[in-house]
Amino acid sequence: MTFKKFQKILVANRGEIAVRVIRAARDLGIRTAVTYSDADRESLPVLLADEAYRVGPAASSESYLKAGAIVDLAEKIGSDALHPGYGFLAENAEFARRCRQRGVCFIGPSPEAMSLMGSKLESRRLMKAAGVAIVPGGEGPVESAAAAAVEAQAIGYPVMLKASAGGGGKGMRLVHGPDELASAFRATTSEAEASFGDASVYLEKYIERPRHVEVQIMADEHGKTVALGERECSLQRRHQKVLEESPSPAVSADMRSSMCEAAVRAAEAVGYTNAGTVEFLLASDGAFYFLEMNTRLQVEHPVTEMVTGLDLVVTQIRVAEGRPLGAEFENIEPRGHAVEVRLYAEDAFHGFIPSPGRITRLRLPEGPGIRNDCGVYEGCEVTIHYDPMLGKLIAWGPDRTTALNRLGRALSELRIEGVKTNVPLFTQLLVDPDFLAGVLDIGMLDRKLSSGELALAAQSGVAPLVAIAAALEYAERHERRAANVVSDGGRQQWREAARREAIGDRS
Amino acid sequence: MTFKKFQKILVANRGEIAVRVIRAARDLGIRTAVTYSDADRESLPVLLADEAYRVGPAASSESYLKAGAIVDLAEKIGSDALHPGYGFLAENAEFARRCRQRGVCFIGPSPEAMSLMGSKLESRRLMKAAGVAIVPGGEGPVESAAAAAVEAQAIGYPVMLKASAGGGGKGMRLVHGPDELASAFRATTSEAEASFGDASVYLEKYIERPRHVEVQIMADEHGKTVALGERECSLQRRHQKVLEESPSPAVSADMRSSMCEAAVRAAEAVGYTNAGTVEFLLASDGAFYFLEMNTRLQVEHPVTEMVTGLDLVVTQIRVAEGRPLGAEFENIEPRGHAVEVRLYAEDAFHGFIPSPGRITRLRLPEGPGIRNDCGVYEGCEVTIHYDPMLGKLIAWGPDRTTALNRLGRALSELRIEGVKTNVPLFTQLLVDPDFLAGVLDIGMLDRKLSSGELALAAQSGVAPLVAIAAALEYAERHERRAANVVSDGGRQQWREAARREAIGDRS
Amino acid sequence: MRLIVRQGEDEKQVRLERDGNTAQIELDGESVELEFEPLGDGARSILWGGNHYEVTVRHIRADRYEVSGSFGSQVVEVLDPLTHLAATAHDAQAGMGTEQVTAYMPGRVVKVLAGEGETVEAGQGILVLAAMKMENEIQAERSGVLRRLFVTEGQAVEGGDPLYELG
Amino acid sequence: MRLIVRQGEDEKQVRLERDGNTAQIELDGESVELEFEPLGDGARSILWGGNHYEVTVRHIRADRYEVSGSFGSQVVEVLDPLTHLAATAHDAQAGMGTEQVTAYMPGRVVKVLAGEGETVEAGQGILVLAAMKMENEIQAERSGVLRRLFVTEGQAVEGGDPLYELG
Repeated sequence: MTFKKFQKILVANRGEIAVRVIRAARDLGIRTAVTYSDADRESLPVLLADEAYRVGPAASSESYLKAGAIVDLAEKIGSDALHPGYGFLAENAEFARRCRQRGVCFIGPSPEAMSLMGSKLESRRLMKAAGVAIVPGGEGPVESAAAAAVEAQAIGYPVMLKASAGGGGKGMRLVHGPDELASAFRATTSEAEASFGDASVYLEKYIERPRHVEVQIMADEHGKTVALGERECSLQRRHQKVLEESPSPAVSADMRSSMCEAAVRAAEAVGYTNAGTVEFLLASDGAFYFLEMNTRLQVEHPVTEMVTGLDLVVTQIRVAEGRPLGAEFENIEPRGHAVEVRLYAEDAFHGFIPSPGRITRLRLPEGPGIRNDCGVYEGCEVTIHYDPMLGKLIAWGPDRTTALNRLGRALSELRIEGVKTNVPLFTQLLVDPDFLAGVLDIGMLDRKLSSGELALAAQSGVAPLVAIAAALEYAERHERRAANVVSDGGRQQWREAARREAIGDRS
Repeated sequence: MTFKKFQKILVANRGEIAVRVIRAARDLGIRTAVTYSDADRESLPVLLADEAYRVGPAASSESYLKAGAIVDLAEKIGSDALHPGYGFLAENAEFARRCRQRGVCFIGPSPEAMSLMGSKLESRRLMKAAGVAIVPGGEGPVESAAAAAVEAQAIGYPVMLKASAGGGGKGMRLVHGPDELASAFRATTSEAEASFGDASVYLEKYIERPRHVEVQIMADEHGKTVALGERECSLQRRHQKVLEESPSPAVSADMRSSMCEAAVRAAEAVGYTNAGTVEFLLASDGAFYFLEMNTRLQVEHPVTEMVTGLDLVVTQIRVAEGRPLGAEFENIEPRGHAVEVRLYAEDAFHGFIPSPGRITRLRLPEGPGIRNDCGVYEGCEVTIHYDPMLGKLIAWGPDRTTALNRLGRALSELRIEGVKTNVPLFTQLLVDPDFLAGVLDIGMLDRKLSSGELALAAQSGVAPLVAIAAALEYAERHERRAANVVSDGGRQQWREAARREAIGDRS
Repeated sequence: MRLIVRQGEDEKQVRLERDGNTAQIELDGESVELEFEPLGDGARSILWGGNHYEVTVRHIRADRYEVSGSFGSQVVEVLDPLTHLAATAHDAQAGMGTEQVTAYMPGRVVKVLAGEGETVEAGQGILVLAAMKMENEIQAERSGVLRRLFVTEGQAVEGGDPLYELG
Repeated sequence: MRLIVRQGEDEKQVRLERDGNTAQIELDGESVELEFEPLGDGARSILWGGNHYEVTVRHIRADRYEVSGSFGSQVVEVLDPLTHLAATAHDAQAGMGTEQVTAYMPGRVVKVLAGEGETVEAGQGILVLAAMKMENEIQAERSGVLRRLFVTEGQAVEGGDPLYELG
């Protein structure tokens, strides 16, 4: 067989994922071009790429989401392939279709598979047909308390009664047993009528404190689909993952093989190709239910790479070139344990308020078992225009304890100044007994944050150091000022201006 | 069994190896203290350690080699163990003995094993007795051409005639066969007499273009010794390793198991404990000969860590605490391939002249398969007082080609400014066909450098860019100057002074 | 040099005598000697009885300094005793110190959670600002009285615009 | 602005018109347009026909600039045509340009390999300096005549001390 060999890949993204794709392409000797908005002219992907092209002003709707302009660019600069990263246009089937029409290979699944998996209803139907378990219930509205009782008996208590027009946690009621059902039905329907002007409700099995566990799959264009093990992503804040690990502390070898098998079946059901992720809700009794399939590279893909030794982005490119998955994709056994934290410019203990600004100091942790997938550099600006993720820090160890120890050590080495970060949150997590024991569920982080169980450590120990350091700076500052006043009048301003310029503050 | 649990380790070293030990100790939750000389007050190990203590002025003889003062310090600050790193006091048996006497655990082998392996003659004798092959010959002076002929016949041609008092490549002569022997004997003895005032010569088997391959061993204090595979260290400049990899491209599985077996026998012959390295010369016919044993951690230990998943420094500490080697030390199979380059502040293509100075910019490469064991940070000074090694860059891949591709990519990402480095040498090596084919020997690098086969790439391609960049800086500089002259007279000097200060130039 | 360092509710008396890179410090009556080395851009390597700390101090404005290290970052006030006396007198006069809080970044006020004159606790939400594609609750840094609200629901703000004044 | 850039033996004519962060450049007659962005400390991100280059330029002394990037680093001279004319005239007078080479670092001269007046090739060893625990051969950067030797064998030198003059 002969295959395509890409000459140039357009990376239609920004931040750490653009950097990640550039690295993979360069490892393969493929030239890279990257898109940038006005806000990203000085960003790390631009510095690392071979070529860089402006696609518009800061607003993503005017730049990174400009599907037409981006396809035009890809064609104009002669790139034979395009990598969408994640977010932006990555799950836009229409965009993938336009790439294909213009002869630019979209590195990802076919637009057809993306569309099928993009529809929540359609994918549930397909999964059911393929024999992949979905959360029981939700077939349609229940007309009466009596009908509800029959259906609830079928799916088994506890169940949730949900307003059809509801969402975001509103208009739902937990029912523990048959005796609660009638009154709950009345309350939910009247509430639904009052809140949404639509009294219809449906039933779904209630899964208590579930985990979010997902399986990475990879499929070539020759009919081979493999599962690369699972990732535990239960640590979420407002439904956003903040820490991921592989393998999951809750998944046994048996459970892994049945989850992986289900994930492969899910992918095969839509003729899926390239990298994808099948997300499951894992109940405490070991049952797992299909949630959705993400038809793209996942933020947390590095933890899978660390335990399998594979390069998923390189594989995405190879598969898009038409190559079959090789022998290294047979009998994959995870080796050791990997954990990733997402580093955000935000004040984690003050409502996660974003903290834009210039990074005045950046010293990444290094050494054995540490990987940095970072999208920023010292001196660059974290702007207000995009998600404030700075990058990801990944730690590997032969076992979970070693991986977590290394993560803790790495966080203590990491220096980021100029913006606040969520590092203090991870530092606290690393001493949380539930987290250390691997007892997680998707509501745990929000619960612990609102109960104050996870809170900024009292730092009375460092108070004297902080006071002394501030006093030292004050003293030096006043001495410098005095010296300047004596020797040269107002030149201190020049010093300050030049200093700001030298550290790259061009605001 | 209960074991010691170290509370505080004194790291009696500097640079990247001190950083490496600090990281391992912190991964284990052990407090670290580090020694520093006046020249290293601002060094990375001081910044990363929990405690730091001055041991003297810049000269190592007055600081890092002050065995007495260092043992006193260890005792005074209550550190129950000391890690010597490599170099300085690491192979000083007397120092290890003093540590033991003072109740400070020396993390390394016993002083007795160090002494035995420290003597070239004694270790050769012991290895011979233990059945480990040594380079044949060298038993003692040969008295006449006739006696030489008998011995040469016994060890097999080609042989080297060497002046007993010679060294460093002087006073030796290669003899291909019996017909050359008599005249070579006359020439070497008279040359030896003339050069060294000592006519005595001895015979040794000549090994043509040998490789330097070494085996990492680890031995606990309960009688278990294991070999952790080999490292290929043939790329040397003036007998100093510059690039190492594991596994060796020349070592088959069979050869590996016999080399590992010989290394274990060597270690057991001296009752060795803790980490050690048995160095072999590997002939092109697959025969290998014991060279020497290094009774300490080796600079290039990370390549072994990358392919075994073990942490050798953590293991050193665990073994020193008296713990037995666990199950993870059974049946070790290398996974993938790792390569390390030693980054030096030197001008590799101008006689390897050291390049001290302040590091004005440092951006380390990151991403999948990359590990940095770096001893410097942006803003710190590379002084003239010590070996100009900045750190090590290690790349791992599932196979040698991937590891080398990643290394090349990483080198292209790496930014070190303010000092010259040997990066351009590695960039050239990565396109050398012999290196890429894994055809190496210990003389190869010096040969290719002196023949010009490895030389700074002609950079005519970048000439226009360089010219334009310089012109841009010139133009901006002159505009700035003009603006300042107009607005405020001589204040430009202030700007310059403040800029220098802001970038940390306090010279 | 005598100084007063305020850390939240806490106030420390610091006496400082520098000699090159060493300093004799009296902190609330306790004597301390330390050695420090500037690392550029406000960073310092501090050795204090063998223990090492790397700390960066940045002057923010007026008496305020931000101190960051492996523990995160804290904002403190450094005052000379004279200024401090004046400030205390002023505070006494005004009832207590007031502080104006400004917007971190441009955004839109989607909700106001507290009213003028209301007594608020540290950590209590004052308003919700939508910025960087997220809704962010702006919380009171300390307890006090919400003296003024400069914004109303729906209002767009620029970074640096005053939001409220806490007394 | 018209400039002359010397890179070793090569000499380029550069004409430069800047407008904000873009520049129109004529290089030896060829026209080029590029866009650049300062990154602080002499570093620039340069976009030239889509291709991206990150280049740092530092002024060393007088007309000399060190340009570094992923290709390593090079030292070039930037002259305005007037200075250049004067320099050429001076060179013509002196026979050719001379250059004084100084010690990179403190050390001891352990061997002198070439004599005054000797014609040397680029890369030829001039002397051996022991420093940083190694013997370093100091080689001629270009071919020329060794006009003066300022040191003798065994002499200790400080960083910056003149070693020899190449004409």
